[in-house]
Amino acid sequence: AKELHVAVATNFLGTMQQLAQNYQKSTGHQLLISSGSTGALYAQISNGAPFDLFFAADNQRPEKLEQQGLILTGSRFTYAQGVLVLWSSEDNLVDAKGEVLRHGQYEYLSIANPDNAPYGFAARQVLEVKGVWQTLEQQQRLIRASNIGQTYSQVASGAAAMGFIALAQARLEKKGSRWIPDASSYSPIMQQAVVLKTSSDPQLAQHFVSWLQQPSARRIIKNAGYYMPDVY
Amino acid sequence: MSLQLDFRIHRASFELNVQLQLPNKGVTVLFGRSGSGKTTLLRCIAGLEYQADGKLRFNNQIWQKKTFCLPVHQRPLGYVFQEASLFPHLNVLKNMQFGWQRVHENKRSVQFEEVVQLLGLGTLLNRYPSQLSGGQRQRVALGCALLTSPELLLMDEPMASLDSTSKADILPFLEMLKERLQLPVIYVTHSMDEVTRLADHLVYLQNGEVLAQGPLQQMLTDPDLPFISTGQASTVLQAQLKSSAITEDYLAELTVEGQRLFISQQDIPRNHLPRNKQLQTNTHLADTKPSGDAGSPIRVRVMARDVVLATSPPQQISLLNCLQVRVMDIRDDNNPSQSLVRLALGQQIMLARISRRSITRLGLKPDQQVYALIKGIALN
Amino acid sequence: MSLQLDFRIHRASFELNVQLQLPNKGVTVLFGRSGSGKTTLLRCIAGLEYQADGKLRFNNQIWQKKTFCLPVHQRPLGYVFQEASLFPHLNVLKNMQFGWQRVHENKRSVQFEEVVQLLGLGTLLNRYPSQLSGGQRQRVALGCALLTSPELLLMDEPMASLDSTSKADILPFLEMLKERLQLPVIYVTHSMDEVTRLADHLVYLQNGEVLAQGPLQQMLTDPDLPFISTGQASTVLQAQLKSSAITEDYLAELTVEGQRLFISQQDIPRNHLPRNKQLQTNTHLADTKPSGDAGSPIRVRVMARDVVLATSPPQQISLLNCLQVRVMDIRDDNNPSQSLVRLALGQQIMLARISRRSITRLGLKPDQQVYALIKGIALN
Amino acid sequence: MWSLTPADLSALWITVKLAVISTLLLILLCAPLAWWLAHSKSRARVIIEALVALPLVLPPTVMGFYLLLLLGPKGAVGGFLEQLGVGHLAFSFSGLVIGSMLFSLPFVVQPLQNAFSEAGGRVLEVAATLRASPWDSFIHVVLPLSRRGFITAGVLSFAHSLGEFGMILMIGGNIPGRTQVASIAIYNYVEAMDYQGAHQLSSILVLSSFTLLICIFALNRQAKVTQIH
Amino acid sequence: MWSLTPADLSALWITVKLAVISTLLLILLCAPLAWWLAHSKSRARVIIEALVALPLVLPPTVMGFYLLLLLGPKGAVGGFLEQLGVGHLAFSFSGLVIGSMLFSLPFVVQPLQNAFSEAGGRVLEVAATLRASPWDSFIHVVLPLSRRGFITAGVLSFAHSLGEFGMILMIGGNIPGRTQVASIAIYNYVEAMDYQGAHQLSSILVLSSFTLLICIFALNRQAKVTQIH
Ligand SMILES: Nc1ncnc2c1ncn2[C@@H]1O[C@H](COP(=O)(O)OP(=O)(O)OP(=O)(O)O)[C@@H](O)[C@H]1O
Ligand SMILES: Nc1ncnc2c1ncn2[C@@H]1O[C@H](COP(=O)(O)OP(=O)(O)OP(=O)(O)O)[C@@H](O)[C@H]1O
Ligand SMILES: [Mg+2]
Ligand SMILES: [Mg+2]
Repeated sequence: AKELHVAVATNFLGTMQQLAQNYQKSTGHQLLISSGSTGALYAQISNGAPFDLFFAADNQRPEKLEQQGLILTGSRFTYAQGVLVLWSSEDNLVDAKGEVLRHGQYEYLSIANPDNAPYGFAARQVLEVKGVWQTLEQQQRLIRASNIGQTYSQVASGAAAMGFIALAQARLEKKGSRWIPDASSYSPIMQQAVVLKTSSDPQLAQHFVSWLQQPSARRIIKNAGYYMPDVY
Repeated sequence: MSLQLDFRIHRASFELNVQLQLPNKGVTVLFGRSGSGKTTLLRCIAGLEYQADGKLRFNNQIWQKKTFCLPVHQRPLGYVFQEASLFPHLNVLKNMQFGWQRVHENKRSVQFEEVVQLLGLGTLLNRYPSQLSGGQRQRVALGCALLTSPELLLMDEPMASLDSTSKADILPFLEMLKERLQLPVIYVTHSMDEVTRLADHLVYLQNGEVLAQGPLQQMLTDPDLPFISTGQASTVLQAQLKSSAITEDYLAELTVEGQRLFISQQDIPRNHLPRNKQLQTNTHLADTKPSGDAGSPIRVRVMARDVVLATSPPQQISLLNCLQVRVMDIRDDNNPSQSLVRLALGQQIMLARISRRSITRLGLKPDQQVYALIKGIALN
Repeated sequence: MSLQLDFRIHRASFELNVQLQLPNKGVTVLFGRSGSGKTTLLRCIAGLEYQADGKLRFNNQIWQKKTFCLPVHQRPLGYVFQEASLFPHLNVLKNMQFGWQRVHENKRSVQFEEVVQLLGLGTLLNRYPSQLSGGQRQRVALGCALLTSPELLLMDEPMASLDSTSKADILPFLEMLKERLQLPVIYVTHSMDEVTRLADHLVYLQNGEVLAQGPLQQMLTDPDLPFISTGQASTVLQAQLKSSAITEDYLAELTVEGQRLFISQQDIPRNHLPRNKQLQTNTHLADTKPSGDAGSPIRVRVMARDVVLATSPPQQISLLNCLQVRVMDIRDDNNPSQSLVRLALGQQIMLARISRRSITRLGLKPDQQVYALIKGIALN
Repeated sequence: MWSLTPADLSALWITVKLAVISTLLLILLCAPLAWWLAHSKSRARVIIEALVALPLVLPPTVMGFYLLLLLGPKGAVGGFLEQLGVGHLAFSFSGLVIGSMLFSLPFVVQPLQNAFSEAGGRVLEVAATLRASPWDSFIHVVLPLSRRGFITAGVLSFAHSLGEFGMILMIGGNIPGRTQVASIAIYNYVEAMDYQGAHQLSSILVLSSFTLLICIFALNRQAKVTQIH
Repeated sequence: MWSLTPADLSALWITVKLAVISTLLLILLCAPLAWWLAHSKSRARVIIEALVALPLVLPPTVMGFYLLLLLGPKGAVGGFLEQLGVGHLAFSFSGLVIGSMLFSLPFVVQPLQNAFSEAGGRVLEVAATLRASPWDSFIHVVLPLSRRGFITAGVLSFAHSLGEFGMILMIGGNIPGRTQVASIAIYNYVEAMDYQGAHQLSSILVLSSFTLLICIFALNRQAKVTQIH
């Protein structure tokens, strides 16, 4: 059995661990998973990190790597599409239409930083559609976490009344109330992956990529809360 | 008796157990070998030994009892530590001002400039302690303590590392202070010279206990105490100074038990001078003849080794003072070639240390009347 | 002359400028007022003053010159600091072993137990410095320095805070060491007693400069130096000790310039005793009559205040020693009632301090032959 | 040459404000604690000493998370404050200050404790015999003699407050103009691959801290030279 | 009760290894530097003092980023080492140690410097007159007298190495079994919303550190009591 070194954006870590288990069961090969923020992983890869595969939380960083010629040509692909959800740990706070954003009695709303996190950027778009972005921003009620993991923590601790996180996270929570904005109200969150040029075993990496296309793998991803167009 | 104390301290290999009543004026000297507990006792009085168990009363004011202990900084005392201790971050001036500024103006009984001048610190005021010599540090520490205008002065070997000139400058000042401020002083020293010069009361400590204590005269001549067997063995005589007693040749005439005695004018303690002259130390007195009244009491020190005995009054010899005394007893001295003769001079006792050979040659016996010759300069 | 030194230091308000040649055995005492530079000079010799500019040669070995400075730890010296300085993290035993262990066994010239016993430290070995009294700390520091078996000993007021009993125990030990190890010692003290007892050579410092220096005798009687005007003014006489001179009454007979002098046996310096007795201090000599040979030279100290002058030899008086001397000159003393008489005793000079009145009464004049009476016990 | 955005400027300003306030508060509050630790003979001392070092052990983000639980509206402290009408502390500047203080606690307590241990003993006894009350001695003797410890405490706490961001991000919420500090801004630049912006802001932070530190150490040295310690 | 995954265990082990190694190395290397800072009269001293505190000023991730630039295969140091055949230092345990040391530098240098300043002067002169060479004095006099400083330095550096993760994540690459330390594992748990796992690992880290610290402080205290400092 061989070993594959995979760098994963933190929000996909849990799912990747599940995939890794299955992959090992079916092929015997092992995945060595390093997680981090997409930005940090990108910086590490540009500086020679010994990864075979990179699963980013966006499409921007993989594209950048492609431009820099750091990936195997044609290896960039979308492995999952993120679904944004407004979530609160309080049971009746969020209504089915998300009107709470406009009229609700809440103090803080947490989102991932729109400048560097795709979910944050999407959240901003939703807020703009709802027409509350400006107000929240002016009233300094908008919390910008470094990523949706942090947003989740802030909401879960009750410090922020609600926040925009990934459906993949909200799924794990039984409690609370949620609203899933219409996918058309924000540009799709394409989580892309690439095989790195410096990979020590490109063939195995390719093998894993094609294994991911199998329905069983895709189902795992979908069940985790990602939008997988082909499966629907 | 207004300093009443009773202290006990248990340490691994040392135990202090002291009950004392000390007079509320004059100098009490604590005497004893290294490690006998002198410093520890001073620290107890100052309130610095927290483990000390005991009572302390000063002038009807209770400083310590079972359940109560007056904090150190509220006790109106001055403490000169054995190892001169100054604030390293302050220069000499600020060190001296430290205590001075913390005493209310109305309560100040010494003058800043006076102390600075007397201790010869004028040129050092801007220095930091690390830039001072050992003796200079000691003088500054002395100044700091004096400048708090204390009502009780505790001094732990304050002159141990001073040269004799500095000592000669400072001793009269201390004598003056003690008289002028009616300030009780507790003084630790190993120097018999300082003892005989300053002490009124002597406490002899041994292994943390008071072996003996009492007025200076009595202690010095007590045959059971070690004072009489040191090379410095001395007696202190009570004399009267005549006001008209100043002679042409700078001698002063005293009376001791009805007999005449001459001492050098310079040795007359300052407090027998008019008040405004008290600060002039080291100036010859010739110009300012002392105005002590006929019977003003004065004490003179006679070292045992300075006394010469004769069976008939000698002639043609440079010994000014010749007293008629009676031999009380003759004892062996530590030094086997010497004997210690106790002499009765009226009510007072005087010691003479002379060689055994002289005892034999002169055939000295108890109760014999002899002449005690003392060199004029031996008195002070 | 084997310690040659030449140092200059500039400080804000003090300048040291000293050139000296010191003998390579015996004790050189540095004397001078507080702040005169004694400690600074010792530190220069030890190599501790980095700003010092100068030269230093010890026994043909160059310790310092323009471009070179032997590091302190390579200089075979022992230094007793003015403020007893011990390692706070080591107990007394380990403090004393510190230097001892760093000296090669073959180079050790003192015994550990000997030093411990002599300094009375036996019961203190397990204590930490913070648990010691001032005098105890000083004794430990002395022990630490001695235990390095130094070839040059620098001592800065090593006995300033010791009681007289401790001093009396330690002084003979130092005298013995100095003789036995032929060890040159540079010693700072303010005590005239220690000077006359220990010094062979005297250096008088004033404001960082050598005002005068020379053999003890010469320095003590030099009319231009302040020694003669202190209360402790003394002379040291060279005498010979007769081997057969031990009398029944514990006196020893000496010869000074052909005349007889008696001193107490106990005062005979230890080095005149058989070697195996040298460590027994404070024991009476009665049982161990000294075996000094007929002409063995010995020095005796005579304090000016202990000398009595007479124009005819007095009778019936307890003064053992009577020397025929010639009046050299008569000078005023600091004390206006006193005069200082310099007396010629053969080739040697002796001082006597007597009252002006006695001078007049006896009609003393230069060149007059008189009798100098000295109390036997005044010699040591 | 440098082009700082208004957000950068405001972040720098908040950073300085946070570092100064939390350092000052910390020194004020820790001095008594350090004094007690230096002089107490109580057995509890060892436990307190160990507790003081603990904030360092956990990763800042995690510490921040726990703090958020505590200070947020549902937390014990935050809830209590809320009831008092003060408002909870999460995502506020005050919360930031508290977090920052907690995180720099060991850097302040330990040097002060060491300094106070050295500055005790004999000089305090002398001060007492010169009529200085304990408080008076503390101000006029202990403080000046502990200068070095205070400088170390101040420098470490100040520098650490500048650089800390994990906890601050969590508890402060990165609200521009209120709780967005320079370290978060730099972090964001790095994440957003705007290395130019990151370099620029980093340089400003580093250079100005460097200048400040040099001034502090130079002054300290001067004070030492005149005293010839 | 506790169920640690093998990954947790390996992370804990790497954490301890990292903290111990970097603390020991740091103390060894910083002692001479601190000594020089405490005793030098050179003007450069002030600059070095300020430089030492700088690693604190930048956010750890950013520091990690710059270190990555330096130590990575394209960086000045990493490239040079690569050429030597040693291999660059990024994403290796050695790189982690270097990063961790750099980051704890001020916590070690400052307390040591303070301790050395106090332990100089007269005792060193005494030691020299008792034939101790400077090195001998340093070992037998300065070190024991600076015990407190060493403990502070060790404790701060150790605790800080435990909790640091921003820089370590960046430069170490979070490789399980090699550079994944406990703080990153906890961070991952929090990010992955496995609060149970986070609490558990946090508790282990906090409790064992607490025990260790108590032992250290208690020993230190005992040493002090026997010496009656
Ligand atoms: N902190 C302490 N812990 C234990 N023992 C101590 C402590 N301080 C002093 N001692 C011991 O107590 C005894 C008395 O000490 P103290 O300092 O009072 O002596 P002293 O009479 O002042 O001596 P010296 O003349 O040498 O200064 C000594 O045996 C000393 O060793
Ligand atoms: N570090 C220093 N910086 C500046 N001046 C100093 C320093 N150390 C000593 N001095 C000054 O140098 C002079 C000589 O000092 P030193 O210590 O040698 O005197 P000393 O003869 O030993 O006096 P003492 O008998 O009081 O110990 C003094 O005036 C002192 O104030
Ligand atoms: Mg004492
Ligand atoms: Mg000196």
